[in-house]
Amino acid sequence: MDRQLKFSEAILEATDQAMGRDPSVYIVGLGVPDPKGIFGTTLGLMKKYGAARVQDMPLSENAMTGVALGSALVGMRPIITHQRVDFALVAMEQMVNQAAKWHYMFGGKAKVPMVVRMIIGRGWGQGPQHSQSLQAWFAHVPGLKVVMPTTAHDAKGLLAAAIEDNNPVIFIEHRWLHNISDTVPEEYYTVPLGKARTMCEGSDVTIVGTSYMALESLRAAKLLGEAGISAEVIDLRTIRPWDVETVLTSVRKTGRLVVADTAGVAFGVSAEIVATVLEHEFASVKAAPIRIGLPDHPCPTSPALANSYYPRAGRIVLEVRRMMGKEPITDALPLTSDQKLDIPDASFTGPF
Amino acid sequence: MDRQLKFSEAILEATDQAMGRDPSVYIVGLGVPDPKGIFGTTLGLMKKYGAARVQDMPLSENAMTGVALGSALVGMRPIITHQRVDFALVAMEQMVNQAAKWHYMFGGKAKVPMVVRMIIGRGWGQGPQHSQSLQAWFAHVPGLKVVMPTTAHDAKGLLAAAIEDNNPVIFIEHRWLHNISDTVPEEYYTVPLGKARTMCEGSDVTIVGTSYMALESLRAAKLLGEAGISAEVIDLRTIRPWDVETVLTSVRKTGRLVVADTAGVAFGVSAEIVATVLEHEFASVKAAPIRIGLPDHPCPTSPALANSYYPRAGRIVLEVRRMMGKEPITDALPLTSDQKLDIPDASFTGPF
Amino acid sequence: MSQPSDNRLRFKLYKEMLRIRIVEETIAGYYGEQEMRCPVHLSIGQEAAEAGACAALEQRDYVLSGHRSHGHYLAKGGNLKAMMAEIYGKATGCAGGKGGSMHLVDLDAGFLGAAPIVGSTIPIAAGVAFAAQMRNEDRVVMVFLGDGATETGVFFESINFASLKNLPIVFLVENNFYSVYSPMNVRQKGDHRIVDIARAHGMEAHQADGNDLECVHQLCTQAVTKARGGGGPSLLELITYRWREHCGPGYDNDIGYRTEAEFLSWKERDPVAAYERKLIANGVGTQPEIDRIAKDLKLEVEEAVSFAKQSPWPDLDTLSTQVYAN
Amino acid sequence: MSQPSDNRLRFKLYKEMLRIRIVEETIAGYYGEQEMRCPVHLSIGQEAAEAGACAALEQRDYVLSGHRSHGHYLAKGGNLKAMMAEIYGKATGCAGGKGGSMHLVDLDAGFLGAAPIVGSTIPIAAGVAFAAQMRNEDRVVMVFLGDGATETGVFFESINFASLKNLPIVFLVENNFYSVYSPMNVRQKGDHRIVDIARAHGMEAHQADGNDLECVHQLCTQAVTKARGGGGPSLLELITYRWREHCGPGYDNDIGYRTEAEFLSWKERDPVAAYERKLIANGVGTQPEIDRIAKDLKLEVEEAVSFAKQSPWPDLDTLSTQVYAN
Ligand SMILES: Cc1ncc(C[n+]2csc(CCOP(=O)(O)OP(=O)(O)O)c2C)c(N)n1
Ligand SMILES: Cc1ncc(C[n+]2csc(CCOP(=O)(O)OP(=O)(O)O)c2C)c(N)n1
Ligand SMILES: [Mg+2]
Ligand SMILES: [Mg+2]
Repeated sequence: MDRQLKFSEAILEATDQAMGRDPSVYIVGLGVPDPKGIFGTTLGLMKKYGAARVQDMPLSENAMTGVALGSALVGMRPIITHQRVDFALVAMEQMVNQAAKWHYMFGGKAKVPMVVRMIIGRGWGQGPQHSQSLQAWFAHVPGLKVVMPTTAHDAKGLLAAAIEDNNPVIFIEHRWLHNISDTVPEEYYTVPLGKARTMCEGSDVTIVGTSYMALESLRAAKLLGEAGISAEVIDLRTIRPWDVETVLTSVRKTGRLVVADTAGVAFGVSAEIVATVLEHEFASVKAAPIRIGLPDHPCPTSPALANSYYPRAGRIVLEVRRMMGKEPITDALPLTSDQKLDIPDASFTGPF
Repeated sequence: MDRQLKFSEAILEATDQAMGRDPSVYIVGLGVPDPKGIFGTTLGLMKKYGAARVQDMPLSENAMTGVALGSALVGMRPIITHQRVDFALVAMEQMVNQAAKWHYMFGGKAKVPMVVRMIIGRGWGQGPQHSQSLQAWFAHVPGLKVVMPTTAHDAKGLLAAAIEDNNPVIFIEHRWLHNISDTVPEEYYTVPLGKARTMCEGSDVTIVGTSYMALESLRAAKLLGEAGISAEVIDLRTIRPWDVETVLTSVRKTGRLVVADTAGVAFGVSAEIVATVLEHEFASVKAAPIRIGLPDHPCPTSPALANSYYPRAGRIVLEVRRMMGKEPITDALPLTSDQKLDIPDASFTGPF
Repeated sequence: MSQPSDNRLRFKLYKEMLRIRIVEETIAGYYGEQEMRCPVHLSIGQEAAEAGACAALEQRDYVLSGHRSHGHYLAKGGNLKAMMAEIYGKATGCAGGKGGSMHLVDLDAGFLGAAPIVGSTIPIAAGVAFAAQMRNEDRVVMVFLGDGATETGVFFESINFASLKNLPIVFLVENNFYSVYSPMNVRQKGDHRIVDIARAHGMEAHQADGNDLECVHQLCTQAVTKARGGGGPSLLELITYRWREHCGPGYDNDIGYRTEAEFLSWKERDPVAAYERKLIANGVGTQPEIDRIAKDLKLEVEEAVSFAKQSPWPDLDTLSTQVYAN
Repeated sequence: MSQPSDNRLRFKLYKEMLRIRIVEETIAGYYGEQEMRCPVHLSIGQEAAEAGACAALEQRDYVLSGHRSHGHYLAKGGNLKAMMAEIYGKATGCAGGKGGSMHLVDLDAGFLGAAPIVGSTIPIAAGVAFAAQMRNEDRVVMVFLGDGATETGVFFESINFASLKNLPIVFLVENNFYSVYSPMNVRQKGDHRIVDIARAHGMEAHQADGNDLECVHQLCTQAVTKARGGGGPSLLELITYRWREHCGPGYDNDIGYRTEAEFLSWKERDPVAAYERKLIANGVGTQPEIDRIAKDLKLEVEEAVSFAKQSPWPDLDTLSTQVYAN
């Protein structure tokens, strides 16, 4: 009942079970069968399913996305993985002009069931070209679905659902979630795309978080609770289509909205959520909405700079208190002297 | 004083004058020196400035963007043109990972003065792969500037400013503006990036429009005026950095915000404007904001479908009336029987 | 022709080629009415390459193409009426009006799709071949592309992958010397570059006269047979010429990117007329027989145009459907 | 070596190569302290290619590189202290701490920049050469890339463009048989593919032993001289081997993607030791001389490390500056 699995193991289990159930599922990506196995998420698959269904590939992300698409057209269910979102920028054309549109533009005659797994790098000097978080781009494109799981449980169920889906699904994993464990049932299950999850209930403010920022939001909610502020935290889970109803229902109750996203604030996912809520629930909203995310510049490499680049729970606490008209507390989350902000946990000793 | 020039001629004149003033300016793109000259915007340049500074290129948009970048690093000022935004999707990596970041990631040591001109297709069955409007993507990327001129006057001045700028500037032209004339001074001038322009003043509602939708907004304002509603129309002109202050000042006065963008509403530019205004001017806003743009699916090819895809002035009128609590009028803009919605004007007889 | 005695095949090939010519001429004729409201890229002048290549395939085999795809669609057996209706933007179109001329599809005929972003269907075709190989299916894929497309990075990535995996695919390059109005010399260097790229990857490649119907057919048959037998991919570069403007129905030799003389020299090498002469000279067919074929085809095409014109517009409900598959 | 008598040059080349080795070993030694908090891609084993190639360039010439760029930066004359400080994320780093190991730059030395998206600096380098050509400057560009990078579409597009324009550029491919942990046979086919791609574009190309310092230097000198004289681009494929893990300081022959035996066979072909033996055998240098050089270099590198460690962190104000150039 209380089987603990890491997020990375949950991804592996979902892939394994999907491949076991359906011979048309295959996985391809740079390093998929290598000894590191995409941060552990593909380990052992080659041995179990053979080299035809578990493939490495040339350093040709654009063509290989087209290859995945083509195979999907005739009934395969490819999963293509990229170790950083940044690397997949060379493959935008295939994802956006092609995969997203073949069903619509051929009047429903083509189907493109494929999953594109991409990882958001962070920490240990990933720097400007290994740390981008581009979910807003994909979410802007009709025809794509965009998923960002937060927990290991959801990682497994959402990946299974993404593989079952008959459309191109962009599946974005945050590197800092890979090592976090959660209760994960052993049997195959899916978590439906498009449904958010309320992580904790509250009445004063709604905090919508994506991916790793949902965890920071939850931490913030605990701290806020200690100070008598009741925050409801919603893990968005799917960015496109996103669960408008769950968010609106919550804001109708709380009257206040904070969105915490892993990406840049400007023209990001948080803008869409704020705009949609204000369009629909203008009368319910009691205070100016707040967006929390990355500042409007690239990510620097030096830890001395990068540590200040990423907002954390303390920042959310600060903003919510300001929103509620409470005294600001600046020392919300004091750091221990040996705490490092550029690694997911103390067991990590460099490089990713 | 009242010299009329088409938008396309204004683009040509700005390019011509910039090349005349600065020998480091050059222009490259598929078809730049060909007899059609990028919808007339590059005609005659090859003859005047020679084949070295006015170049055609291989069908290699990604590498050629890198080539432009490389030449900019050592002091050239390239303009690279793409006849559709959609074609430039193969070049996202160079624009976003590279051009946008070289200045920051090398600690200010690199400079990338380059202009990427891209055209938004529309009409005459451009269809799903020739009509996308992706300004929100570029605007999401720190390090890029994003310009969308509406008038011929601004097209000239903004292009000149973009060429003078020491950063990568994404310059997006709407195909339906190319034939529209405006007063354009003959001498060289620049229009500053980052400044919006108030097209008409009003007190009841602020309508922020981008590119072609600024014109539709102006049309709507006229119709609204006839019905006693006073609309202020702001032509945004630059999407990144956008003129927050001008928009906030207007909304402080009107208390109502409508944004009309050429792109998809979902996760688009209009979301950022709405979210920013609500964050800053929550107390001033009297009604739920409204976003007008493309619906959440690709553009179909058949005119019977595409005609309903694009919102026009009538739609803006309708939404503003609804916002003001006025009777909806559905016949806002009756069509004449021979009016065609898929061409910019009657002189156009197909294909682009 | 492997069997020079196979006159039935010769007629079939000729008819296929002539049919493409007549369809394209008919589109050019009607385009001025402004009822086909989408870009069209006609392949008049290139019909031998298209008919000869597709005739080497079985129905179960797959074809993908780019912006200039009418000929490939027809030669692979695509439904003519559905294509005309698609160009007219009608509900009965092969893509329900959503695609237009640049997005033809006919799954029954094995024409999996065409898309006009240059180069983009090349890896997609490789993916189709990859699937056929993974499932051990007896299918060959042929993807059509132009000389311009051989400058895209994705072309090269696809050649590398197809060669690496020994995929059952034929890359069919119609080299018509132009990418829109840009001649070869502003885009690539050398007369054998395209085949040499394939050969650099260990892929068999041949350059040939794309206006010679029998030669095309023979080369393609060899390449398809090889692919079918597990011998892997080939690239064939067929030299040919587009007669009309890049996009649209007219002629544009006057605007200055190429000379009238160049055009006329290629017009003399008209693949349709040349093969017609050959058929008659070799006693395979007579002028009256050929005239009858042409007449029948014209009737068929006019019927398709009428069908398209009379078909209803797509229902407005379909505007926002088919965004996602169930 | 064109002038076998030029012992000064031999020593200079050797010293350059040895210096890279010592810098990289030093980084590997300190990395475990967890004070260099960024990915590092060491080039130990590949130093002959790097030193030999850059020595063919003048200071005014330009170099660009990818993720594995320390050796290229140093060989082109990049400031060692600024590089160490950059890896340590300090204000005194060559990119002010914003770039780290994967984004080295030294404009004075003509090292225009390195970036780790594989393939991406190749067209940028072509653009630099394009500018040099447009302005008729006497500059040659050299861009370093790996075997993996030759699978990217943008590599091919760049080769096509450089050949078309006859650009003054040398594409220097260090083929170390691996892209991360992926061997050649899951990525490309054939032993001459890389040079053949260049040749398909009419570009001169050679494959050579990248561990043979003099051979590398001679080939590169020829290619650079040719480019400088207006003779156009070349591609050189240098066969070599990376000793340590793809990213990070350790050895990883135990994890299973390659054998210890393979590694050892390459270790026997250590370019540094081989050239040292040669220098001594030919009487160009003595063991004590060489030991002194090594000692001096170690001192220099330790000093650079101290400099980096003692340097201040970048000011927090710089976090949000330098986003746009004035
Ligand atoms: C990526 C991309 N860039 C540019 C275009 C515009 N374009 C459409 S067709 C074409 C020419 C293609 O030439 P070629 O491949 O030789 O085919 P042809 O038209 O000669 O049949 C171009 C540049 C496009 N559709 N896609
Ligand atoms: C576009 C892209 N895809 C994937 C990666 C991840 N990656 C970093 S280095 C590398 C291997 C490159 O191999 P090669 O070019 O042979 O250089 P080497 O590491 O052997 O020096 C890969 C795949 C990347 N940085 N960029
Ligand atoms: Mg062509
Ligand atoms: Mg390598």
